[in-house]
Amino acid sequence: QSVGAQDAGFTVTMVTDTAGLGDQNFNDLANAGGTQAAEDFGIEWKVLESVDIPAYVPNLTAGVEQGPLTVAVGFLLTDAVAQVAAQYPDAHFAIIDAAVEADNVQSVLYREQEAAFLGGVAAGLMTQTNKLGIIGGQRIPPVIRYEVGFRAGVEAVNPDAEIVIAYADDFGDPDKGKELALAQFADGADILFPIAGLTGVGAYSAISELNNPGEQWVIGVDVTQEHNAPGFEAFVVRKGVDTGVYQAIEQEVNGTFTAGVHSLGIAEGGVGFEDPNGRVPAEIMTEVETFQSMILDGSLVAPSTDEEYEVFEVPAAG
Amino acid sequence: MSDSLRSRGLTMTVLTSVAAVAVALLVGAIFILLSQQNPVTAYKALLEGAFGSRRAIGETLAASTPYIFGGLAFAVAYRAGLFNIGIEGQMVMGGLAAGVFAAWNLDLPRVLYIPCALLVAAVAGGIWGAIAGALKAVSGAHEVITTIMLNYLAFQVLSYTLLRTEGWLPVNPQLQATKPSSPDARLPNILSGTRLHAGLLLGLLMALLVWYLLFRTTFGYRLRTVGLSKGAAAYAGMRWGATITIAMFISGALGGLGGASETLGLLGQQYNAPQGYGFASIAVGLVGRNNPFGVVLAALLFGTLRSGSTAMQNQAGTSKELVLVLQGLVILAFAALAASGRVQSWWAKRRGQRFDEGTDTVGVEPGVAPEL
Amino acid sequence: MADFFDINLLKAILRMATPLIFAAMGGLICERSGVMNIGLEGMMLTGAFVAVLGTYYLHNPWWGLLCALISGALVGLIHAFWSIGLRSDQIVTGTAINLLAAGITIFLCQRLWQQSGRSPQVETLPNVTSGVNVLVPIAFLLVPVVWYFLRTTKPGLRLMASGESPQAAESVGIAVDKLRYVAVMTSGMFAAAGGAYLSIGSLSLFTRDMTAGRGFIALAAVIFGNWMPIGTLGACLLFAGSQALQVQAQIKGIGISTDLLLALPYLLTLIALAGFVRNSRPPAGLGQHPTTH
Amino acid sequence: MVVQPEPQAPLAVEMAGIVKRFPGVVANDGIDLSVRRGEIHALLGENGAGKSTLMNILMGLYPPDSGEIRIDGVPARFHSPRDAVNAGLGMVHQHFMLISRFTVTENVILGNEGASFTLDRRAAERTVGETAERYGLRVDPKALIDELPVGMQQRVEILRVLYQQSRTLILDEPTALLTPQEVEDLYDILLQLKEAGHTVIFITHKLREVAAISDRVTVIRRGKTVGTRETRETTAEELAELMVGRDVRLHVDRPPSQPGDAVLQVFDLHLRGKGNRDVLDGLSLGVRRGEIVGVAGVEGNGQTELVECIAGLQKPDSGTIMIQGTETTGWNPIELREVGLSYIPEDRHHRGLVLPFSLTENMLLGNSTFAPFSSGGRIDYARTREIAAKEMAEFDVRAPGPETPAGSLSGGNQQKFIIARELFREPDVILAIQPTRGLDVGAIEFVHGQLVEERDKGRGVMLISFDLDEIFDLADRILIIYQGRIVGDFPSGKITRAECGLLMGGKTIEQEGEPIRV
Ligand SMILES: Nc1ncnc2c1ncn2[C@@H]1O[C@H](COP(=O)(O)OP(=O)(O)OP(=O)(O)O)[C@@H](O)[C@H]1O
Ligand SMILES: Nc1ncnc2c1ncn2[C@@H]1O[C@H](COP(=O)(O)OP(=O)(O)OP(=O)(O)O)[C@@H](O)[C@H]1O
Ligand SMILES: [Mg+2]
Ligand SMILES: [Mg+2]
Repeated sequence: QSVGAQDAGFTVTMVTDTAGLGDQNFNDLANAGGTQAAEDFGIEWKVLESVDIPAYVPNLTAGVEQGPLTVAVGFLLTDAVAQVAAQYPDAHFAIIDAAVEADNVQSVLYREQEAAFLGGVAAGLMTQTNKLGIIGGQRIPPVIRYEVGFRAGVEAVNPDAEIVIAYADDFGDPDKGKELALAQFADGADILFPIAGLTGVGAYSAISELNNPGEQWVIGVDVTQEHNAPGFEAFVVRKGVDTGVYQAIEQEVNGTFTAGVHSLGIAEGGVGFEDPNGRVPAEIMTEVETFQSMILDGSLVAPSTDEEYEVFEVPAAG
Repeated sequence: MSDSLRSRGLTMTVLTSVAAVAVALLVGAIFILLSQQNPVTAYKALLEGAFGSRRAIGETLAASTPYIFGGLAFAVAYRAGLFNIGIEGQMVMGGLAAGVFAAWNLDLPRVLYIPCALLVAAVAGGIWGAIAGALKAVSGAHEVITTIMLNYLAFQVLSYTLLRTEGWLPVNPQLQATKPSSPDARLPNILSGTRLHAGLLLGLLMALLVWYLLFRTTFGYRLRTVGLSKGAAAYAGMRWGATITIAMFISGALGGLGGASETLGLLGQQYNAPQGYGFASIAVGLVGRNNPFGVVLAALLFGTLRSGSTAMQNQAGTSKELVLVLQGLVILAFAALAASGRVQSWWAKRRGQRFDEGTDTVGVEPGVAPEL
Repeated sequence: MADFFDINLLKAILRMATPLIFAAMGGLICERSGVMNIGLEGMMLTGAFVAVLGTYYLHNPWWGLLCALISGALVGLIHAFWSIGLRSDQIVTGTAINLLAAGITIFLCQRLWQQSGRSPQVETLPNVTSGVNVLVPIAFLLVPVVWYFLRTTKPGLRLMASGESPQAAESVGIAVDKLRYVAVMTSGMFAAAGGAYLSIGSLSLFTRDMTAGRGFIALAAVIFGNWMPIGTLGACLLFAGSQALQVQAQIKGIGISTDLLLALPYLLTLIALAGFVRNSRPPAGLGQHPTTH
Repeated sequence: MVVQPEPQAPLAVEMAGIVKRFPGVVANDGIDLSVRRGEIHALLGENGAGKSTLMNILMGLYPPDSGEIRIDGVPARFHSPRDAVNAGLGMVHQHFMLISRFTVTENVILGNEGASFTLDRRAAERTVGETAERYGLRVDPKALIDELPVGMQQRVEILRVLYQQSRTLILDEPTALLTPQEVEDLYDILLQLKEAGHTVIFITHKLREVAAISDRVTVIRRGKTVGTRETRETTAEELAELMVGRDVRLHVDRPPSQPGDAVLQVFDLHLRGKGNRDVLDGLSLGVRRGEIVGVAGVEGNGQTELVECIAGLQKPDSGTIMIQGTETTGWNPIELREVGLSYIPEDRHHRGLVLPFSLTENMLLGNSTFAPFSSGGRIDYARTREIAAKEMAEFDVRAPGPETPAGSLSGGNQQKFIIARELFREPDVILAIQPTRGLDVGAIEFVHGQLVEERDKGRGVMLISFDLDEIFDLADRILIIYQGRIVGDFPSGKITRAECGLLMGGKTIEQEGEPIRV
């Protein structure tokens, strides 16, 4: 679908991976950013969903042919972007969540681990049962960054809290997500961190079904999904996919498009810890803020891979 | 006179086929209208996107390639009297095997590496098919069910291999794919500026081979006899079990090659996603009346739908799932028209008459060995 | 390990078995009448979607369920018309139904709610106890009902006769084709109920391809259960068990290979079909038409 | 000709000018039939004459293309068997219409379960049992059809008809599968039914049965009624002539045989069938060059198994088979063809031909791996087509051309084609089982002529037939098969039809046949 003033300057095309729109999360967020930009800059914004993997390249190519900038949303498009970018050196590309070495590709990477770390801190302090649950979609890098960041955060404030990790091997099976969530709650976890796209929606069904307000929480990932289970979202670990897309378009409009890796963390406002409904107790919030300042002044570097996680140690709080 | 018979059959086939596609597109138009888009622009976009440019044509041919393999795979099994629903899984196994083999970067010369990779794929797919054949031969297990089960098993094997075997196999769990194939194992591009690769030629070659096998060799005769009359086959001393097992191996091998042609040709590596041609392949076989050359044409039709759908989505804003809808409609339309003989009998029934229909199935004109 | 097999695991198994049972009972009725149905998956998916559709516009999940049942019957009608009326290949028709359902549902999602991947949230059917939706007991009740129907009723006997030998059935004046139309449409309704359980029973929305192959597993269950209601129920529980175990094993950190558990239903079915389960015997007239001679 | 219904007895069934066409045949071509209430009326006609079709029409399974039906004088138009049953008709089909996985009771009540939605099995079993009692049909209502012998299964069919309260019973070739003893029992049952006031239509093409059981007989030939007679006022000869349209006793005049050395020998063959009863029980026989050995017997006494063992379609449990001195036990059909065996099968639609295949392709059946049809795994279709065309001309196979699908040929022509193919490779041993089933006289004569010709070329022919006439017409030596073994071996002329019948029925005859020569 396409929005924006038709007469306006040029077209920007977003290409999704096979998951496609509707996750009310990653892809929808990117779409939101583009739609916003379309209104602000009067460009035309188009989304091409990929019916399968072979469709990545033709979709990207279609994007190239109808506009100067093509936004590839998702780690899985890495190779396709590299391929098409090489084929069209003077076209501009932005890829979210992946790094592509090419001087016409802007790789927008997020330091999810920073926000996830703060989320871990908050969760580690909020848990009553001293048990936390992670539900992953598939263990791809962005998910890993979330996971290890969160675990590091928890350990930083509550070393003896237990973290139960379960993967659905699927970003699109909410019923399975729900079963995982129910099992986690039944197992005693009281705060869930679903990093699983549509599968994560199942966690919200689970918690609203159990309906123990104030005792069990789910953490919003990327963006709030409070509407899926009103009153049960403890806080949000935000990932500004929308801003990433928006900024890329903005640069294109102002002719300031720069290739290379754009790493967006808390400092750049790319990710962040948010408590839209004021459910995080004040003292815990202050804890979170101290760690946030440590991340900002570089005295704390949240781990982003299993290796970094192994060697990670919390610096003595200054 | 037999020739006139045949040519009449042929024109009949062509007519019904065209009619079926037309019907399918018409009903499809209703859906496009439903989604408040203009069918005319949509279908124009489809043609544009499929044939509008050199690259479009390349894309269409590239998109048709896997259907050629799939359709052939289905046809071979069908001629032997088996319904191979498992082409999806056989493609996965073939693609995975080829992907891993090609990613090993063995220092083989191109002329060796590619054939070896293809062979590996054919064997992998073939075995996956032969399992279903053997099960039917041994315990009469219905191949439709076994192949469906084998599909899901194949998907499990795929994701297991890609996610859990990093240590000892050339896979990249993060990307959920095999490592990129060695350039020496890649099928060469055959139309510069497009993604069209030698897989197409391989497919056409296979069509030729399958035709020769089915209609010119003693084994082909045996296969077709077994497929049409178990009793007559036994009478002529043809071993049913062995024949269907081999037939399923060939069918699976063709599927495996299809997977390999995607992995080594189009994508360069095997991802953790079924290629998704398996079920459409049934339609390709059906639409192609399980005749190798018919299959090639049907594959072009389906390839066109697929490659055109990108343009449709882009220019007419139709949903990407429209391809599936159109494919489904094409199948139903063909099934109905293939049954048109039976349609009459059905009307006749309504009028209170009765015909003696065999339990024959759609999609084959048995007996007639098409001339080259 | 002590708390491994707890009430929650049991509930999980019941929940995961529910959609399978609905679809499997549908498949059983259909195949017992002599019509193959690999379109179960598509029928489930349709049901899942229409259940949400109905609930969304009629603001009541029960109406949603009703819509789902009707839609299932209609898809069944398509399958029946093609494979009985037109005598075209039942497997081809089933395949077409699966493709169409996958396409059309997303298609309408986009058309109606401008989101291609999923529907908005809707109200769900009530739970009877915590974690057990009202459809769960209904599914389990369906099994004895089907059993009773086949075993002790007149139409049941005639249905099985049509499945065993359409010729014989017709020769005693049973309207085989009519009977099969009804059977196929019924199987569509059951399958749709299974889909509805997923979308408005367990969850509260429709998502792309949310049946995720459960229709095929249900079909496998019918075969694994040797076309008998009770056996089929057993198969459903077995398959659901292996899924639930696969979830539980992760949470409880038990050293069972989750990959193996994921593959279990398919492996078991293959083994069963390989003849290790004795006298696996499909209806003799499966896929045949009444031909009077 | 239209039959004038006798005034005194009311007519139970009247069929007038019935026409029914099938693709390729006119099965019924203006048939008239009138059956009196309370009589046993035989419907006589060769295979393929149109008897079953006529009765299927009467039962509402096919609608007639034209013609009218009256039941008890009331015009009737049946759209389904239900209607016919409601009109008091019931049929025991030539091919049994039983569901093998159901019990006797379930089969009997099927379609006639009564008003209530649920079934009361107990009650049903009781009534079925009682009905069985009343007519002396001894069957266990709880037994599974699977486990019943053919004779019993037929009783179940009859039982069903009676259970439906039918006043008119139609039996389509009820004796085809029965042993003489079972036939006798059946006669008793039918007479009982007649006593009880039922009307019986009895389809057969065996003159003896007409005489034995019927009051009147209507003869059908190639879809037309050729006459109706009072049984006691007619003769077998007259009926035979009506049936085949000319003097039958056509003894294929042929010179006496000059038997040579043995080409086919079978020693002590054993084969266990299902329900492990011995289908073949120590069977031995021999066939010599230049003779036709006729194996007489009631269907189901091991003939099919015997042939299939010799032809390599089944493996005997023990015993030896030798062709021209080489042991061939357990060889597969191809190998057997290599040593000169050829086989004209019983069932041309499911064994002898691949109906959808063209005649050219059917020419390859069993020959595909031999020269000149193929070489090095490659089939020479052009050559095959030539051969097919040539053979078709030679054997007078009437078909548009070698590309015609075999299924569109009439049975006779199908059969001629099979024989052409089977003789093409000049075999030494010819197995022929029921080679003229379902053929018209012309075709039969042709086939018989061919077999004699082959004999005179010095080939060994083994002819198996359930039709004594055929055996007595052709065989130089007559073997009688009973329950899986040869119970008699006579030069033709050394045994009478009657004696033969006794042996076929498991009786013995005082005069000893010569010992079995092998
Ligand atoms: N359903 C059918 N479709 C086409 N032809 C048929 C059909 N049924 C019978 N015929 C043909 O019609 C003719 C009459 O068949 P029918 O079975 O009535 O003969 P019949 O007298 O019963 O022979 P038999 O003694 O072998 O039973 C035969 O040529 C038969 O092949
Ligand atoms: N069950 C059936 N279904 C369809 N067609 C049939 C069937 N039985 C027979 N036919 C067709 O009816 C025609 C006559 O078949 P049949 O075997 O009775 O030959 P026939 O009547 O004996 O002819 P002929 O005089 O040559 O012996 C053939 O075209 C045959 O294909
Ligand atoms: Mg005949
Ligand atoms: Mg008959």
